Amino acid sequence: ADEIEVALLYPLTGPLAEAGGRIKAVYDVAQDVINNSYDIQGIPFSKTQGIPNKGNAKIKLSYYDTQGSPEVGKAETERILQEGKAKLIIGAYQSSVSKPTSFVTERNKFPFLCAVSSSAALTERGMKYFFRVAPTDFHDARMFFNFLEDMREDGRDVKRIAMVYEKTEFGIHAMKEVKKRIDGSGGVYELVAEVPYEYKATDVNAEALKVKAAKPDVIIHASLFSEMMLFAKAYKNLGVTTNANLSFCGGYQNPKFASGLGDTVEGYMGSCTFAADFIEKKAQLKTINDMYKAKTGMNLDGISMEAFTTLFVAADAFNRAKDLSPEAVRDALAATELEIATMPGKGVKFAENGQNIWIASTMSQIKNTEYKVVWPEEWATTPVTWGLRP
Amino acid sequence: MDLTIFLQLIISGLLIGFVFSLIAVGLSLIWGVMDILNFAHGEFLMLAMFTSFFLFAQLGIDPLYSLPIVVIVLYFIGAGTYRFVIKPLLGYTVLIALLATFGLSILIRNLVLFFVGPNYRVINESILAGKTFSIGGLYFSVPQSVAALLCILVTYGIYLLLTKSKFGRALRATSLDKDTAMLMGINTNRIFEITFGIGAACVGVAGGLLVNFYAVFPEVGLNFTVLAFVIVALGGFGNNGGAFLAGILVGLVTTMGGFFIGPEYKYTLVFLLYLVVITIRPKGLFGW
Amino acid sequence: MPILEVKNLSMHFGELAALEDINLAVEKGEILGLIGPNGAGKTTFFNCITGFLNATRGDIFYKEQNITRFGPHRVCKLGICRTFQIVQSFNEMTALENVMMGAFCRHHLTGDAREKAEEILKFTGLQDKKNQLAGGLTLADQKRIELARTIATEPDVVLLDEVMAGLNPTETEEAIGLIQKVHEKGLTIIVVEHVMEVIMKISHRIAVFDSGELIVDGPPEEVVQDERVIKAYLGEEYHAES
Amino acid sequence: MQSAKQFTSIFGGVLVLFLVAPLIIRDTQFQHLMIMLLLFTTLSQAWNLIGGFAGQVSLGHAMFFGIGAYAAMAPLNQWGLTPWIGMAIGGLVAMVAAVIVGYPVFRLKGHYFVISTFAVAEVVRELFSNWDWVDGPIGLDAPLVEQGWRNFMFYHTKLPYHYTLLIFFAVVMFVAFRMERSRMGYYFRAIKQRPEAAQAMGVNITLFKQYAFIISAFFTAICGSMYGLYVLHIEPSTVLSLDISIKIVLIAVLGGIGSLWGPLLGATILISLQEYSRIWLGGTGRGIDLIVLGALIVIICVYEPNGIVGLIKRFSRKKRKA
Amino acid sequence: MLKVKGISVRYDIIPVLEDVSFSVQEGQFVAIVGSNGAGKSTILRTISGLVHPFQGSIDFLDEPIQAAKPYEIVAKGISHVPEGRRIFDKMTIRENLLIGAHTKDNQAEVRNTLQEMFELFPILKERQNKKGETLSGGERQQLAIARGLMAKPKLLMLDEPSLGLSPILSKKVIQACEEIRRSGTTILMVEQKVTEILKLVDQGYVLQRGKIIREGKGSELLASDTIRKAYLGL
Ligand SMILES: Nc1ncnc2c1ncn2[C@@H]1O[C@H](COP(=O)(O)OP(=O)(O)OP(=O)(O)O)[C@@H](O)[C@H]1O
Ligand SMILES: Nc1ncnc2c1ncn2[C@@H]1O[C@H](COP(=O)(O)OP(=O)(O)OP(=O)(O)O)[C@@H](O)[C@H]1O
Ligand SMILES: [Mg+2]
Ligand SMILES: [Mg+2]
Repeated sequence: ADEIEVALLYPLTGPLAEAGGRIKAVYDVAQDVINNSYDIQGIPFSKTQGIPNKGNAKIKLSYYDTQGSPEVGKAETERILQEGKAKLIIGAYQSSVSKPTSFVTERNKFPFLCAVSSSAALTERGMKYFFRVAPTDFHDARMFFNFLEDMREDGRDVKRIAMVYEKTEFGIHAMKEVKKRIDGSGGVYELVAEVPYEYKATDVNAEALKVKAAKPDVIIHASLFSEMMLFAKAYKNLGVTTNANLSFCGGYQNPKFASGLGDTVEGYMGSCTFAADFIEKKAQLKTINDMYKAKTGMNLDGISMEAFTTLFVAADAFNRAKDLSPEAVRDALAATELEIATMPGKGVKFAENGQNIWIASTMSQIKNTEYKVVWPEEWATTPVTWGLRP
Repeated sequence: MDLTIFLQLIISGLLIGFVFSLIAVGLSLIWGVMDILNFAHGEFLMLAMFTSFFLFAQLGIDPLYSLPIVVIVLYFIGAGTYRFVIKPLLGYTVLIALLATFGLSILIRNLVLFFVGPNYRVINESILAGKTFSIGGLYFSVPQSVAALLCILVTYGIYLLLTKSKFGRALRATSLDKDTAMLMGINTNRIFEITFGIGAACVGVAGGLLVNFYAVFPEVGLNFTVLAFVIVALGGFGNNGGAFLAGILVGLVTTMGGFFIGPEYKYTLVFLLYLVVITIRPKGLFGW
Repeated sequence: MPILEVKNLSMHFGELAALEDINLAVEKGEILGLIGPNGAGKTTFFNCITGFLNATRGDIFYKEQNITRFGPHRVCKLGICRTFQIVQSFNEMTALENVMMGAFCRHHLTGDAREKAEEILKFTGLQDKKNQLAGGLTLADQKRIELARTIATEPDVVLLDEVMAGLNPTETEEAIGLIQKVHEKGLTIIVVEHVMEVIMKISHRIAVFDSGELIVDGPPEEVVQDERVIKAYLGEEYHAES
Repeated sequence: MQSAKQFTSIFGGVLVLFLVAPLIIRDTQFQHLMIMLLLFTTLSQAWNLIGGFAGQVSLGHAMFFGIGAYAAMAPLNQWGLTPWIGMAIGGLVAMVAAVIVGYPVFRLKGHYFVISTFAVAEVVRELFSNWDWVDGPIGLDAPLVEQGWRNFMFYHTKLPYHYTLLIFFAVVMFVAFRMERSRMGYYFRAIKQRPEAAQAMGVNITLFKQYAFIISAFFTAICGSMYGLYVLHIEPSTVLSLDISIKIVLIAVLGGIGSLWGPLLGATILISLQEYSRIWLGGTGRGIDLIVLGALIVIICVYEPNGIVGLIKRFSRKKRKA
Repeated sequence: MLKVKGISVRYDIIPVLEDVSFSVQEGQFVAIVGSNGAGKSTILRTISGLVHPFQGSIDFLDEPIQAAKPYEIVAKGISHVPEGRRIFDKMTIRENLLIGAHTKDNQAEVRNTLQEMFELFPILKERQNKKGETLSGGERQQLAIARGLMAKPKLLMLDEPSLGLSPILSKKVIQACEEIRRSGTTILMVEQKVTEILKLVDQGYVLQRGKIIREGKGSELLASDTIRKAYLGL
């Protein structure tokens, strides 16, 4: 059968190679599921081989390395367009790379499907060829505050909030969403410490002590792995206590965070579109998780699951598109209503601005080195453990 | 603000400062004394951390016990780097060494990436890792305290080596005028090779301790390289004691400055500190 | 009116008084020999005049202008140029380019400077070395290039610090001839040299430094007879020989 | 030094090559390569004026690059000001910055100078990172404005970028060429080799270092503007980073430091290596491309520490002998 | 003791020495004279291994050394005081002297030699803890000579030792050489003070444009017309 080529634009080397590597593994699994016959319940295209309406054409993945840099990302995008083989671009990891690269595709009227970049600003630029599957900082922040509201109603202290974030697009947008909600709460919440830090820190003692001095009830983090880990250790080393530590999508989701740091991070919470115990609730996910684990030795995480889903969005669009021209693929993407049982929420449907509105995320908590969903009730497998003591 | 936080700031600043010093002392020897700019310094650190990590993960040797092994491995990495990369460049502009070691740093980093992958690795259960003790509400991280101790020992050892020994004299002579040093009967190549090895071995000590409280990944060295460069220059070239004190100073500045002025400025403060010092003392705090 | 006058000049390095209260005037067109034991302060004296060192005390006048705190480049522009005791050639430039560096001081166009430099090279008898890199020349040749380069700045006063060291007696003769030729162009020269034959032959007047102090100042014949000079500098044997 | 005739003929050849190449080869990858090549050659030549000729190794040129990038992009973003004016402003601001920075740092020698330029650049980066008007660390994106020369935005062709850069390249090459054989060029070389002797020859070394720094800063800023307009996204951590500073230096060193053709040769090697190793070997996710790049840099250095220029000299000498 | 046989040396491609042969017997005082750029320094540099001849051989104590490294040659007992006062600027004077004794292991002996040097050049004693860079030209020269003597070599090579020294000192240095020779050390010297030096030496060689054109007893050479014309300006 024919092949339909999809270009994947990720940081495969450079400082973000680790994340890129995991994403690559998950796309390979998704490709396998689509192209071969698996029959996993709730996952479209798993039974069939390839894309049914396009003569069972197989999905072919070609990878392009952004090295984590906008300049390289843009050059690679142009190369994809020039080569003219790919029907769709999926990428990139960082918001700061997704932005300029999608400008290029927009100008060339070529569809760009963003899997995981979380900056809300991406879908506020009035673009027509840009779509995003992942939830944004907006969704995460909304979920956090719904959760905190619940906790407050249960009589727990959540008033004093410390916001710790890296000074990048990711961190700053997360911080802005949190601030908006605190400001809008009419004094229910109070921002007692705002701790921005330079990404690529060598130590975070000053930051952690700032948090400690503010005596927060809740710490909210927007941090990537390396610093998140330093923070966890610093909190422990410096005896920082708090009621809850919530993380935006980022370093917290890296399975190494839970498994590598042991009791240091016991009780940390974070937004999550996938946790291993989803498998308990949805057996079909176990199959996927096993395939992924065979490749990487790790369990799936939220980001990987978003990426996984993204390839199905592409497959679905190809399936419905009247032909494989950029226009047709774009139109098909815009009309997406894909029900898929990979993430909380119904599946994928894009709003006018290209943002997935069927998305939802849950709160997970690290318990005994594993991620357990603790909120909301419909997804929870165990109750929330309140309070962190070093 | 309460006193414990203030004292804790000083303690934390000092402890991390010692770690900086330990990393910078090796660089100070290679760069400050030998006048060879080693951009791969951070990669040496990374290699040390990986060596330590794999000895732990594969053979179960605790990082504390494997420290001598790591130091020896790094010695040979350093000596090898000198022999195959640096030696052919002596006598040309120092910039060429910068270029070569920069290439080397790309090479090492990506070779490691190729063989072990980009994953973060963490040691959580070892004799030192994750341990703290507290005195009167002040917390001390055990691995950092051990690092501080070793840092003092290493710096003092190198100080003795440089100023009190025949080797140190020969080294300084070699770096000042290679030809004339040879006429004094000094085997200049050997001296440089050993020194490069020792410089790398110092980083070995740092890396072997850092695994106890830092994630190991191919890019880890980058975080420290730049800081180490500034520390050496701040202390003044040709002076290891200078790098030692500058490291501690930088630890205090990042911690105190980060707390009082804002964490986002903590590295900026280091650079500003350097610029201020250099306008007053054009040769760094203790340079000649 | 002396062209160069130094009043109460002192230069201290910490404890060490390299120059102490020197008063010395040089007339236009004079060749002044400057001698003294090693470490007497001769080079330091040059360094102070040319602005490489800031004198601890005292004043330096050049054509009645006080130039005490002037930087080296300004001093050169005014017309005082020096050579270095420890040669400072531009090693990676050819002999011609070295001399051009001097010529650029008055001629801003490359062509003019080159012309001037060629002329000076011919004048100093270096033209057959002009395309060799200075770094590859012998010490004595490098010193000659320094001299040529200094003359190329078209100074009124030149300060020569041991330009004739390392020459054998025949070559020294030639060098003396050269300096006299330079002098004939109307330049004022202060020359530091340890070779007495040279100093005696070319100096109109000799000043003797010892431990930073000016101990004797007078015509050559008188100076070599002076007990203090013999004791501190020449040695008893010299006395016996002459 | 090359004779003027030789230079003119090589220069002419290179110009013609760059003039026709993008017309013949329509491959956008190749065109991208050419643009990067021109950009980095120009940058590196600008650096060469101060770093190569005058021997004042600046590791802080990213500061001028960034200033240029922001000067073109921010007013375009905020007020729709044509980037041409922005570019001019950037060049001027960079020159002023060079004067302000130069005053204290030129007192420093050797490594102290190197590190201080780099420290200043880091401080400037922080300034931009904390400056809300330019969106701090997030950086700026080129707005979706009308195509054309006024906004210097072209969505479907790279040729305008190419030819504009070609002009800058030609200007910088010409300046460098004139400089090398002028009084200033000689002074720079003298300052590099023996600052004290240069002073004795009447050279105001601080002033001439300043001149070099100012000229260098101006061209670096112009290149920064071009870069921003071409890549469409700038942020402090890319346009003001140490990486940029180092890359500029590396290219000059690789080509042959302080030589007229060094930057072009260095950029040709390094940029093509970088782009093509990524195109051919990238995408595997294991950094083979960078392994190759790193190894080649080391090998070139060890094999020919005088840079590519040295290599060429050696070959041509061998040929002459044979 | 030292046999130089037919060596030729080039810098890059420029020939500097052509087929130079000479020998130095144990305990002799030998001088090489010649005009500027004749290649005198190059001979010394070749013997001490800083440059290598592309032709010919050098034997020291019956061992070939033409391919040896400088430090190996020093270890065999040759000490070279290079021209141009190359001292270690940033090290103290005492350290400079101790570096000279790098190949010596007997510390007591080294201390003794150090005292001898301090006697010979009192200024060095006075300044022993000052950095080399603070010395005047002549003081540097003294330090360079003393540093070379610190090695207590079997063969001492001096390249224009009297350069820049005051008349008193330059005599003292030449006298000191006499004494050292008397104590059994062999000396090979390059010097421009032709008259003084040829009076003292056992054997002299005249070098012209890279070739030895005359050799003989010092007094013989001094008497020779060619020498007097070429070098003494008589
Ligand atoms: N590094 C070098 N590169 C090229 N040529 C050189 C180099 N060193 C010396 N030469 C040349 O070799 C020749 C001999 O030099 P050498 O220093 O041996 O002369 P010399 O007899 O010692 O002279 P002097 O009396 O001035 O010290 C000279 O013509 C000099 O130009
Ligand atoms: N930078 C300095 N720091 C300390 N002392 C110095 C410095 N420069 C020179 N001196 C000392 O000052 C004294 C005078 O030095 P100077 O170089 O002027 O002597 P000189 O008369 O030129 O001797 P020579 O004939 O040996 O060249 C010397 O004792 C020297 O050691
Ligand atoms: Mg002197
Ligand atoms: Mg000589």
